[in-house]
Amino acid sequence: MANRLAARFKGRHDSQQYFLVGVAMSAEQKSGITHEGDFYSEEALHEMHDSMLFIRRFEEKAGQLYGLKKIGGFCHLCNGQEAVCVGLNSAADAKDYMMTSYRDHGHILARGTDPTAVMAELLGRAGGVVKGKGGSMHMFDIEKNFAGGNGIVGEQVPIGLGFGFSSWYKEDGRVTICIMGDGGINQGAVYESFNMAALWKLPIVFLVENNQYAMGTSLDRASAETQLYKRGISFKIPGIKIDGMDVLEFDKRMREAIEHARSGKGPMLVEANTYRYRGHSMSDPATYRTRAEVDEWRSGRDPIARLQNQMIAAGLSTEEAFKQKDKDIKKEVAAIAKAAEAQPEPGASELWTDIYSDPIEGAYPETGKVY
Amino acid sequence: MANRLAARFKGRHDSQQYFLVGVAMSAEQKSGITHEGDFYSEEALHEMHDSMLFIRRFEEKAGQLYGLKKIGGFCHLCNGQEAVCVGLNSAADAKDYMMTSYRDHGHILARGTDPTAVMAELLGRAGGVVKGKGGSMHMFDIEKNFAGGNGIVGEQVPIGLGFGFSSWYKEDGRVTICIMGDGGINQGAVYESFNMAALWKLPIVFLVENNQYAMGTSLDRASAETQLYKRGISFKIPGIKIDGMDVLEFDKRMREAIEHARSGKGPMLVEANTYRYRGHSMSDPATYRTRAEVDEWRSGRDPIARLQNQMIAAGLSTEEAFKQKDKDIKKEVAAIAKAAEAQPEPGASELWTDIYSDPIEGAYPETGKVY
Amino acid sequence: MNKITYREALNQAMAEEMTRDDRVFLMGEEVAEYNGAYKVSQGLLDKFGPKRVIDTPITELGFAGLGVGASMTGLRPVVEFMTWNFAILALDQIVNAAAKMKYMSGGQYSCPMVFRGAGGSAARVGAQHSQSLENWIANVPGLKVVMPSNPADAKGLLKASIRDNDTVIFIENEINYGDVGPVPEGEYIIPLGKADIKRVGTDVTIVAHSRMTGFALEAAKILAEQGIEAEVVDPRTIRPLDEDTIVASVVKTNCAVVVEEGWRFAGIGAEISARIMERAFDDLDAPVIRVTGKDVPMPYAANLELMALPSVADIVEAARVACGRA
Amino acid sequence: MNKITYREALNQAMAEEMTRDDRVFLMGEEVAEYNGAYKVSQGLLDKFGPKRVIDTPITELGFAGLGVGASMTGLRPVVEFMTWNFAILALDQIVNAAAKMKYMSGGQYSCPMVFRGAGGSAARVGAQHSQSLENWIANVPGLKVVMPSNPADAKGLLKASIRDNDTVIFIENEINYGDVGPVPEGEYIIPLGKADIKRVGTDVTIVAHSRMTGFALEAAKILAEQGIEAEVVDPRTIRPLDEDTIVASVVKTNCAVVVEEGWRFAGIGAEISARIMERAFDDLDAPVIRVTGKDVPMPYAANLELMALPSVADIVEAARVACGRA
Ligand SMILES: Cc1ncc(C[n+]2csc(CCOP(=O)(O)OP(=O)(O)O)c2C)c(N)n1
Ligand SMILES: Cc1ncc(C[n+]2csc(CCOP(=O)(O)OP(=O)(O)O)c2C)c(N)n1
Ligand SMILES: [Mg+2]
Ligand SMILES: [Mg+2]
Repeated sequence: MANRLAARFKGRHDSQQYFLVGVAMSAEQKSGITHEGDFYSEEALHEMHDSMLFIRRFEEKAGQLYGLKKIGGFCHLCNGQEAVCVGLNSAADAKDYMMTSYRDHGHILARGTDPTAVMAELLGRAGGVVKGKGGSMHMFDIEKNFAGGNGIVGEQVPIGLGFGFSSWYKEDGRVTICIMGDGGINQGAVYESFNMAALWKLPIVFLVENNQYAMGTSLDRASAETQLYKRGISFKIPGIKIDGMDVLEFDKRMREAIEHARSGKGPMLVEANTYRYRGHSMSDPATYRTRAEVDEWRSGRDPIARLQNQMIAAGLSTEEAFKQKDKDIKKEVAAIAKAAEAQPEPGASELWTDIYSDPIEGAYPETGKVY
Repeated sequence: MANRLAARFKGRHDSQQYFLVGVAMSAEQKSGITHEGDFYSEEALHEMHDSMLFIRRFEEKAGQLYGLKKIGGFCHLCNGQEAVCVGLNSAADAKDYMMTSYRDHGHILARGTDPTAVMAELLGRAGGVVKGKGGSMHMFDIEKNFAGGNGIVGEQVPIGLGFGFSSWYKEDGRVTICIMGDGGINQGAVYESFNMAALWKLPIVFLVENNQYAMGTSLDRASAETQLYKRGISFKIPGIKIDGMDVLEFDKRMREAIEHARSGKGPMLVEANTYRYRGHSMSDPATYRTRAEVDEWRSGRDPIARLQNQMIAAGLSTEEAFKQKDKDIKKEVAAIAKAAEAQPEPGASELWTDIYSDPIEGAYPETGKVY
Repeated sequence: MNKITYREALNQAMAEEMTRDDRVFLMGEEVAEYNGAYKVSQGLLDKFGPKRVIDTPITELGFAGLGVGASMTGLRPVVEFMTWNFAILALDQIVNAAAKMKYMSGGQYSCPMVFRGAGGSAARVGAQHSQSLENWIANVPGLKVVMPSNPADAKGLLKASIRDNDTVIFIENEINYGDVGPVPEGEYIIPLGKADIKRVGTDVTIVAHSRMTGFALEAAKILAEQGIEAEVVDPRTIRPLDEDTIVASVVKTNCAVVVEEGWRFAGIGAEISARIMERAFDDLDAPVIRVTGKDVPMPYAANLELMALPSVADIVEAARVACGRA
Repeated sequence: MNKITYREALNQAMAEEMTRDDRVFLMGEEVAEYNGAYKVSQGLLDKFGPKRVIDTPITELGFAGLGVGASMTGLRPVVEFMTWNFAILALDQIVNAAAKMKYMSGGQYSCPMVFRGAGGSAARVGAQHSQSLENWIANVPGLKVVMPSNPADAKGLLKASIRDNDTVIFIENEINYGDVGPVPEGEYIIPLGKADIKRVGTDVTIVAHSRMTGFALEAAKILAEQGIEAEVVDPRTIRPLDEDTIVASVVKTNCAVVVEEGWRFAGIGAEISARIMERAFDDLDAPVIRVTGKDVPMPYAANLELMALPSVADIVEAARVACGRA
């Protein structure tokens, strides 16, 4: 699975065969299609599907391991939001920067980071993506240009501004995708960042994952303007709203936003409407939502089921094949968890490393032992 | 002068005679007017004029005393912005709350605070409005509902939110007028406050004194959206822009904004276009502005000259009378400065008072003497 | 006496004070409909309604300032930070507004309010959620800082804090929320500024606050088995610090250990250590020893986290060294 | 050696480092077109252009975070706070992001950058503009804290700070900006973490940083006239603290005074005092004395302000007491 995620839909660009999803096409039609746009290669569609499903099963496994107290602290799952993670990474380039909040498993997996390292991190193991030092909330992968995993709500937004600034400074053609929640968007630092990004026309896409709740607080109880894509208007940042439960739609429109930023037109604000199926974190029973509401999203708008239906309708797969795929992925995730669990905890000396790049002789680390 | 400012245009409401400013009227016309609206009593117009002129001469005196090193630290004058201070206090009720930044002399004077106490504060004297402890940037008058005088840019905005919240909580019918600068409006705390004020429909008028510069930074170099009254749109706060160089226009439109807030419709954002004639603070030569620009505002749009011309045109006064008035006010200000200077410095024990309301025996104040 | 949890004790304190004084209101993230992220405000929305128990957006600086402003009009806000880690965003309002308002306004305005919430580190929550701020805040004149270590103190001190006419920083401990202990019934108030001797002893003084008080008491038990009688002093109020009680204990034991969960550099331990030297130099047989959190960001891995925090064993060892029985 | 001002020394350090390394840029309020609120960045815009010398809106938290992010991509931001008082708004980015980033990311990302600006109190600027934050910031592992007391140190330490691969908190002193002193010509770097003995003496150790170093040197002159030879130690780098140099001095003099402009509670003085006790207990003839800013918000009135700040006379008196000649 590591490889599959790492490939990040490259099939899309390599394959010569494209399929219009949601419309069953004849073989003739299929072979006549050679351009991209609304069209996806069969391979790319499978990639997207499998990635979403993998993230879902990965999160479920994390939930189980949390229940078994093998994962500790705060653990925020993204079940239901997979289309955002995957669509986003289909739309973005590998060189683009990305950072998000503590709800980061899906994003780092979609970015292509080795899932075993992510699982090992959750378990606090030496082979964790940040050596077991960060845990669920602090996933980083510098090779994949994934800059966290940030635990203070809103904190990643000024940081993302800095990544965008860097691309402006270096003229490196990268776009920064800076992700926040519907609760996080109320933080003042967000507007300081909006203003600077717009003033200097930095290549940034601000992406709000509007999953309708910030912990137990529904959108309308925290925001005077609930159309979150309008939150940039006061700073002249154009905004669009995308269905975050439709991976293809999300991919397509996100591409436009990224293109806007990359072309030098300045930042863009994207609101992705989505939903988290689970509670805020593992300790949250989520009693603030009605069963009916949850069902409406889960059964009516599930991004994985939607893509499956589209692919079946397009003759690209069958229900049986998807069932088999699911079994395979579950097995794969189980194996990953097992491999991660088998890893040792970090060595004791790790307590004192990674604090300074240039430690000063005799001064760092302080051992804390003075008697 | 203390009394005059303290009276705060009560003439306006008491008098039976009103005059339409800017239009010379016959005695018949005058006597026919008995309603308010666009009409002001003669007394009220004189009050407004005299108050603006008094503030200007007061600030000039403060500038002089600063030059003589009798006033220290940071000292921010409001010459040019008098119409905002005075129009605002004509529009607001005495019971309404008000707070602003460090550029606070004009506002506290217009609020009706004893000018000798304000001058004594600048001089660091015992009779200062805050006992000499605050200085230029920290003027407070609880009896006049004037809550500072705040030195951290933007800090007064969440505080104003709290005053507005209090009125909502107590249902006391007050409106809070929370003043910030065109630089201050970029602070994140402002948007946190906008959101809460709008969400809970608090009775607050946010007033931006747009004097075109934040220190040496012109509006367009700091703000992506330079139409500052639009800065609340993303939070569903309606905004209006008023000419802050026209005291009558400002008064009138500010009344509408205050009425909006008082009637329970929630906050409003007012942008007052104005200009500071002097540098940012006493140490700023303001070389970042062209002579022509300054002249355009000073000669073309000066709020005092404008009102004088209107009143002369309406037959309410003459150039000679205004000259005499100016002489009187200058004398008055000189006497105030003299009286303030004659005051002693605060007593040494004041160092240790006003830190706690409930000091704890043996613990406060720490004398700082341990040997 | 009723045995209740630390969490319930805090809840009772707020409920009683809100009943007594309708100027008191509670505001913060998830305090109302969710009944508190840590359930400290359980039931308060039902009891007092949505005007007095208010959920805020996630805007710490904004709602801290709201509290400051409201307190200046005579209301009595209790502002909850979900944890004190997030209050770093709000420090300007706490330190530059609340703490200085009375002084700057020449005594005209004061800010009678409580900022409260969980401080220190919880379990396995990593670097950004495990910071102790009491030393920063206690540095500032104009503030009072209270940190209860058990349910009775939690209740009595929170009631006193809400009644206090100054700004009180009330730092709870997440791991203590479930602790059970006896709490006197009826009106029960503990004055601010008084330390409490949680265990009497003659051989070594251990000063420890918040969660570390419990660690110190456990260490004292172990030390007693080894024939060392430790006196455990819980300052309870960090600012003002009840220096007299601490010094009196050291004068008796002639040696001291100061324990804190936070980092060592310019921590509470540094302050107490310096004061003990200043006031009891001639009574000291050995240098005061500081047992503190290690000088590292908090790691997530279970083994590393354990190493980063002060342990009971650390305190035992330090106490033995301090009194010359290592 | 050239004699230049503290301000010019800082300016040279930045200009030289920006010339050497085009990853270095300067950002902050009024740093570009206005040439700096205190003219520290005079001429840099002209020299390096608007891409490398950037005026920001008044949004401390935002542009501090911008610096953090930019540093994570390999740039070398120098972020100026007009004064450190305003940096309280930005502390979350400094303390929760910059300081912890390397640890949280398992060593992948680091934040090689400098946050700099004027700290402490200037003259008559009142409570909100007169706060010393070095004790808060030095509390935090992951940060380095540098505070130069003269032009030569200012230049050599700022160059070292810009080259350092960690986040350096560089706190200048507004009142020192105009001080003139000799600064070596050419490439001149002072390694971080090394204290400097600014005056050799045998009778009493005075530890003082930033503006207080000058006060201590003046006090030493007066003490010398009274037959007391004070050794003045300037830590220069507050974190890491060059404990060895301080302790060695105390071992020689057997007594010490620690001076700081900031408040006493859990200040730098507390830390140094505690460390001296820990490492030189048996060498101490008397308790370490702390001379600090008074425990009050800074008042505006000239007479009160003077009383609130440590004075040369305070230091002289404390030194006499410390060495038993009061
Ligand atoms: C500054 C800050 N305040 C509060 C918290 C506690 N907290 C963690 S997540 C969260 C809700 C965030 O909601 P949202 O931004 O919608 O993101 P979601 O969890 O829905 O992905 C809160 C209040 C925090 N981590 N940081
Ligand atoms: C948080 C903060 N940052 C910086 C400063 C320094 N400073 C004081 S006034 C000022 C400019 C403010 O401009 P504006 O808001 O337009 O108000 P004006 O001075 O024009 O009235 C700055 C940057 C400060 N006092 N507080
Ligand atoms: Mg959400
Ligand atoms: Mg301005």
